[in-house]
Amino acid sequence: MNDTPTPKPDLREVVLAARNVAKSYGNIHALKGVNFDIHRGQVTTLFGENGAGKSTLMKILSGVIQPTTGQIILDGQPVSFQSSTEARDRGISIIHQELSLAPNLSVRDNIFMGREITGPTGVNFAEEERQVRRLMAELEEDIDPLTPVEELRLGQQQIVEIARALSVDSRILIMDEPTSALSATEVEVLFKVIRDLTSKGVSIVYISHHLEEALQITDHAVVLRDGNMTAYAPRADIDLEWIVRNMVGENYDLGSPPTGYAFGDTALSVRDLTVPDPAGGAFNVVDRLSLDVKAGEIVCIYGLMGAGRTELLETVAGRLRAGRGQIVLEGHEVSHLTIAERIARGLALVPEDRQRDGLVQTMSVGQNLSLASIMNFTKGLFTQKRAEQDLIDQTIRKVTVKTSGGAAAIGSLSGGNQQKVVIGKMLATNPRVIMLDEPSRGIDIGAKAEVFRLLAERAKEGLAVVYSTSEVGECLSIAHRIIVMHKGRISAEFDSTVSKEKIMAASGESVAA
Amino acid sequence: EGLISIIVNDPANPYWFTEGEVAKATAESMGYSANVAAHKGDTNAESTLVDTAITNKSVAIILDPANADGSIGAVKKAVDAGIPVFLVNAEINQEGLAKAQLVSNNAQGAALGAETWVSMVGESGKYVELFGNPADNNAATRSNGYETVITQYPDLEKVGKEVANWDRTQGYQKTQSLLQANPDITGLIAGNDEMALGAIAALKEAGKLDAVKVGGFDGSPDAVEAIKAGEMQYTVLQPVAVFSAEAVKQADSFIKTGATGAATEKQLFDCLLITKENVDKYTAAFTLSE
Amino acid sequence: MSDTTASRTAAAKGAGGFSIGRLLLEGRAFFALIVIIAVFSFLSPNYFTVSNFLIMASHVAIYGILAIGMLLVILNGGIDLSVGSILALSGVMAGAMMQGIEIEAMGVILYPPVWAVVVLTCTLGALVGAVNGVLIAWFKVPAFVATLGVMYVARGVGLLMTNGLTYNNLSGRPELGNTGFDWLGFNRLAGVPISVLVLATLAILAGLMLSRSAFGRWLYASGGNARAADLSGVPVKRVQITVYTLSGILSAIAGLVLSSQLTSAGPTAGTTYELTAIAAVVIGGAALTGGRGTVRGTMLGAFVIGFLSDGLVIIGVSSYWQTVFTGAVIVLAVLMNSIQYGKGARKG
Amino acid sequence: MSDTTASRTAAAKGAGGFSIGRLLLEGRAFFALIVIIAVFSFLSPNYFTVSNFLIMASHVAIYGILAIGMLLVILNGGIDLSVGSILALSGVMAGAMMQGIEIEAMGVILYPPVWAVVVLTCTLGALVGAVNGVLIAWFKVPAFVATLGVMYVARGVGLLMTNGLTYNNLSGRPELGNTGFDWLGFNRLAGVPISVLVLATLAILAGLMLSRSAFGRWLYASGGNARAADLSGVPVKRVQITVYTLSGILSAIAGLVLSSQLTSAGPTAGTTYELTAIAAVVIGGAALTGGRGTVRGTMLGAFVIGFLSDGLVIIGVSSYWQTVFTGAVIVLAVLMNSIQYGKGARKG
Ligand SMILES: Nc1ncnc2c1ncn2[C@@H]1O[C@H](COP(=O)(O)OP(=O)(O)OP(=O)(O)O)[C@@H](O)[C@H]1O
Ligand SMILES: Nc1ncnc2c1ncn2[C@@H]1O[C@H](COP(=O)(O)OP(=O)(O)OP(=O)(O)O)[C@@H](O)[C@H]1O
Ligand SMILES: O[C@@H]1[C@H](O)[C@H](O)CO[C@H]1O
Ligand SMILES: [Mg+2]
Ligand SMILES: [Mg+2]
Repeated sequence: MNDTPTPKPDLREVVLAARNVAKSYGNIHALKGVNFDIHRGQVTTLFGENGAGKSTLMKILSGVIQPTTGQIILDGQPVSFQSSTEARDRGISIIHQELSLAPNLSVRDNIFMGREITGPTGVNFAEEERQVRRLMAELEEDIDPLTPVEELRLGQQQIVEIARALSVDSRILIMDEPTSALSATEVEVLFKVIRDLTSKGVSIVYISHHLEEALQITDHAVVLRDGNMTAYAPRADIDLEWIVRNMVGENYDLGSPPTGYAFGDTALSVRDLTVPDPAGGAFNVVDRLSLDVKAGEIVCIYGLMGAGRTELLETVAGRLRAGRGQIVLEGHEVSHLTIAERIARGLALVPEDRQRDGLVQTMSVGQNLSLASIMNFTKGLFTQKRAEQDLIDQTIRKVTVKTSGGAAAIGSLSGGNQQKVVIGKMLATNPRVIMLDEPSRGIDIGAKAEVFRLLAERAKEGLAVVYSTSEVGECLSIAHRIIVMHKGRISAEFDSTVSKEKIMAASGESVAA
Repeated sequence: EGLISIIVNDPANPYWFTEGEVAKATAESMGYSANVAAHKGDTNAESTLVDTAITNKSVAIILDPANADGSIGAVKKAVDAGIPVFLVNAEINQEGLAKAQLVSNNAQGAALGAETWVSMVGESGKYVELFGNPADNNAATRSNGYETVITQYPDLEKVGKEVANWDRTQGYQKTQSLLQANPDITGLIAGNDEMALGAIAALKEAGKLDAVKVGGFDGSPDAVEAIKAGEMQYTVLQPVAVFSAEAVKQADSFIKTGATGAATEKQLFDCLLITKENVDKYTAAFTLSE
Repeated sequence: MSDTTASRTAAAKGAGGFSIGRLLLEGRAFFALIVIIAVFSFLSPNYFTVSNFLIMASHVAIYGILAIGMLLVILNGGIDLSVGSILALSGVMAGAMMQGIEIEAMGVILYPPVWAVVVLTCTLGALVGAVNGVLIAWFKVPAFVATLGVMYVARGVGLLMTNGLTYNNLSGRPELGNTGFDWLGFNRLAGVPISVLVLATLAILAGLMLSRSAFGRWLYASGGNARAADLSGVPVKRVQITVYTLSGILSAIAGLVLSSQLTSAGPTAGTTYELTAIAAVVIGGAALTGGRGTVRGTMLGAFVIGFLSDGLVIIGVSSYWQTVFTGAVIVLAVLMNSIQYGKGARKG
Repeated sequence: MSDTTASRTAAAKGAGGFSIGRLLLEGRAFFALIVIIAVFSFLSPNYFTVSNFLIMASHVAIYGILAIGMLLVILNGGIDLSVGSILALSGVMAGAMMQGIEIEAMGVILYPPVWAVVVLTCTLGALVGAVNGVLIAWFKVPAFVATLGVMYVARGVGLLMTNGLTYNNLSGRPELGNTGFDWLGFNRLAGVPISVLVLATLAILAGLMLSRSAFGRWLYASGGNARAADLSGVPVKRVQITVYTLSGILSAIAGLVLSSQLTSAGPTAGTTYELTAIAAVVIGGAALTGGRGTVRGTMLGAFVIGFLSDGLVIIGVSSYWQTVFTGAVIVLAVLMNSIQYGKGARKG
């Protein structure tokens, strides 16, 4: 395939470019000869499906990995970075898609990791702390520099990653899905920072699966597909339709609430659920919350970060212990049951953090997919290989995981495909109620549509679906009912005809965008 | 002439090192080839080494048994395979298996040592004892021997007894702690030289070496040095060089004539006393020339 | 971190079947074993004989049985330092029962039959192992510390029970109906020592459990990512406790086999065997971080260590040099892997 | 996994200063130490005396010095089983130099002065440690295996060098200008044994390094998440090699102190000390998964172990019971922590 379009000449100076860059892992060709330009003081957005090769290209440009063939040109000179440090020294820094923080260290130490400010008596902690406070102020975040990173929420950890990249003062800043765990307000702040940086001549590469969001700051858009560059255009020439067409080749639709059937009985009923702060705070992260979901019904939970959605879902699933209240599944109280027993009764959770809670990195794709339902194909002492293989193949097809097969290592999948594996794993348990905590995090628009379509289909068959999201648009897709959470309580409840603005207002969010 | 397999405890201890080397040298001087292996006190390792000796078609095994009870099976295995076994240094609690058991007379040596010790410490005062590895019969034999002699002097009071596993570092640290609990002791008697040497280091550090008399057991070169330096009062020499060589000679005789030439299976070799007086007769490791 | 990539290939086939091609690819332990056999066969005419291989295999049996239990524990992301002590305690316990259990109140001495001795001893091993498991799973004591503590306690209890002495007469007496204990250690079936058959049986069972049963999958999963396993409905704590219990039982079996081989049981047996067992597991390609490793690899690792140390004795290398060689081979066997997969490993 | 939350508090203050409040909160090791001192002081009038504390501290010194090196390695996510062997090899090396180095070609015997002996011995320790580091960082050999191998090799080399014998006369002779070796083990400054001062100095240096230097940050970072550290430009491999080298140097220093105390150096010294050192580090709150732990905790851990075992000797408990108690206290000291932080730990 060599139908790479020739970039239109751009008046702005190209600071960093990839020329015919290819990267192979064994017989997987992640990149097949890509040209890519980064212009001074502009935001170049990179779009593409999961597994298209976006992260791979960015890792090459930032020195994390080396291309199999092809050239990197910095300021007109060919360069070859042996490490990310080398690239950083030349002014290129990157925010990785997967968090790369040391959980045991404080925010301050993570931000200055590997570039400590030292003085005659060792590290100048005071100066580092001052700079961190300044960065946090700039990002409008209230994160104490001395908090250990492991005590931060995922979104806050992402902020730390961003702060770290900002602290370097680089000329070229690559952001690989920096906002997947951020709230709309936080995204706004980030965009402000980005505009500020570009006006100072910093070049930005921005990757996101939130297409509309990304369009707000794009100066140029580049689309990758299957390791090839398939399209390139300046902001003036592109719109959502253009991106989607070039990305997946067809139109997409997140769907609408499935109709034409009656809801069944109440499948899940949560009564007066109260969950004390697991970190030991004096407040309740979930506060006397009640919620009923009927069989066949799809409920979306919207909320800002820290609203307590994750705690709610994890408590219902059995990971966290409730302080008070009942959880009733199809008429049976399940609060005293273990996670395994709840899964066996049909209550499944797709967790928020796929790396930490979703995947077993040492196991293959197939073994991950079958993990939660293994008892379904265990007869007597042994598992039935054939039955397992069938289930794996089916699930791979149903949730459209892009992989060479069940035997592939889970680490070889792109982020979005890993997410699909986690969803597929829980769907394979044949649940009566499925809860998905931010299921669309990091998955591409096509996959997102597929996941939603799948959920809608299963709902028609009587599955009760609860999912949380931080993107209003996702609430207004397949959900029959939208619940807004604020500080551990339900602050509003809407049907599917509600407007974006109303939802956001109920969450306590400023309706800026 | 064939291979003689020599299995000793742990050649990291000079005593066993000498045991193995003397046996090896004797065997080679008689035209045999010889291997020295070490079981380090582990009966399983010992059993493995006996298997290996069988595999290697040894004509005889010279063995320092790891455990008086635990080594019986290993000896039986060799005997069943038709290989004569000659035990040195320690006994097993069964007769009729090994062709010979050559050990130093630990009871006699302990009595000899204890008497000397009393004569140097005096007939009254407090003392402590360092005990060897409890899995080794010799530890108890020597301790009992000391006990029998010293209890005849009612004014000698034993205020502490610690296991130091034949080891110098443990002897050092245990002695330091014993000194804390009993600062006024005037004597220390040890089950072997290594522990005694550790105790001497501790006493030196505490500045009490002049006040406390130390006795050892084995006759190791380091102990002899300490006696020369006036730090140790005496040691009881185990004639390990003698009985190791003798074991090989009896093995040779048995191979060639079918009899060891000794009257009994158990043969005790009397221990000798080394003090400042005769220390210059110590001519080689574990050898006192008369 | 470092061995992630290196052992990926091995792990990917954890569930897969047996194949010569794979075995050769898996490389290191297998290759090391071949080299060891070749070198010693060249150096001594007594090495490459059926009888010697059988004897060496019976020596490997003890470490091999311990190593199977250790593998389970390591797959789970833990470690078990107490195996040597449990081995000794079990042996001593079996010894005590063979001598007869005196029930003071009734003035009788009970002589349990051998099968009862075996069952009770395994139960003891299971109990001690379960103590490890409970400390680790419920009380959150790090495995290294919990099993280190139990290692000392079990050793001390063994010493206290026997006062440091060794039980000698384990053959039982026909008139007491408790003969047969030495069967394990002395008998042969079709020329193969029973201990080797015991090892083979246990290895096959463990292999099947790991590759074919749900429990095996749970074990790999909870070793790979305990949080994810937990959320997938894996009874993570139960798996953990089971794994240490199994390791305890296997240690007890090793203790029975050993005391049967030696026809004696002492409280100091098995000292430092935990290191040998761990070495076998790691040489066999398992990752100490959990989630990766196979029974086949572990068995190869155990044979590498056993065949090496017996070989060194057979050719008459001095015990000092044996120590040096053992260390060098352990490192080399594992090193080969990193060279072989060198390119891939660089990234890890 | 399990101890993540438990040691969170400890780790968070890695960089922080010293405070009594924190110490009390940190709990376990400190509390265990207090209990031990209280119990033994009650049981024996000789325990709670300045002279006994100093002697006990001088015993702790050996383990404590090893434990500092072990802490560095464990913080880095590794383990060092070779410390006991390096201790022995270093002692033997120092012993050999004190006896004079014969240079055959020139027919002279060199008697290096004590400072040179100390420097050369530490260099040796550094070299052996660097071998560990290189095997682990460059050749991707898992730390457990690499240091296990080096443990055997170093022990074997020590035995070969001395032929199993012990170097005895380490005091040197005035006419050779090499006196002073026993200073480390015998002298006191203001009544405090030099070995204790050496320990204190090393602990303070290590503490400063960990809490104040960039290297300390790198160490915690690469132990916490090696990949992230690498991506951030932390020279992960260099840190790893340095850490093992430092552990080697500290083992050599422990070897010097020990042989100075004993005025003799033998190749079997330090056997199983690695376990004691690891136990001290873990009792002191460090996580074996890396990234969490402090020098202060480790020192407390070392004192817990040392004060316990000396206490048992002073009150005259039998050696078998000593074994049992040691195991029990190791577990209990760590257990207390999990009970104390029980609520928080559940989530981990
Ligand atoms: N280390 C690796 N080994 C094998 N294959 C890999 C590896 N890293 C990436 N790949 C493959 O390369 C392709 C591109 O992956 P990449 O992570 O660049 O996708 P992406 O565009 O960033 O996707 P996403 O939107 O899901 O993050 C995928 O097919 C992926 O499976
Ligand atoms: N009333 C409160 N006061 C202070 N902090 C609170 C309060 N309620 C919640 N928090 C903080 O917010 C956290 C809840 O975050 P959680 O991740 O559950 O929210 P979420 O809605 O799932 O957000 P996310 O988008 O990150 O998934 C708590 O752990 C706590 O730190
Ligand atoms: O008789 C020997 C020596 O005393 C040695 O020092 C230790 O072991 C004993 O068996
Ligand atoms: Mg990506
Ligand atoms: Mg959440």
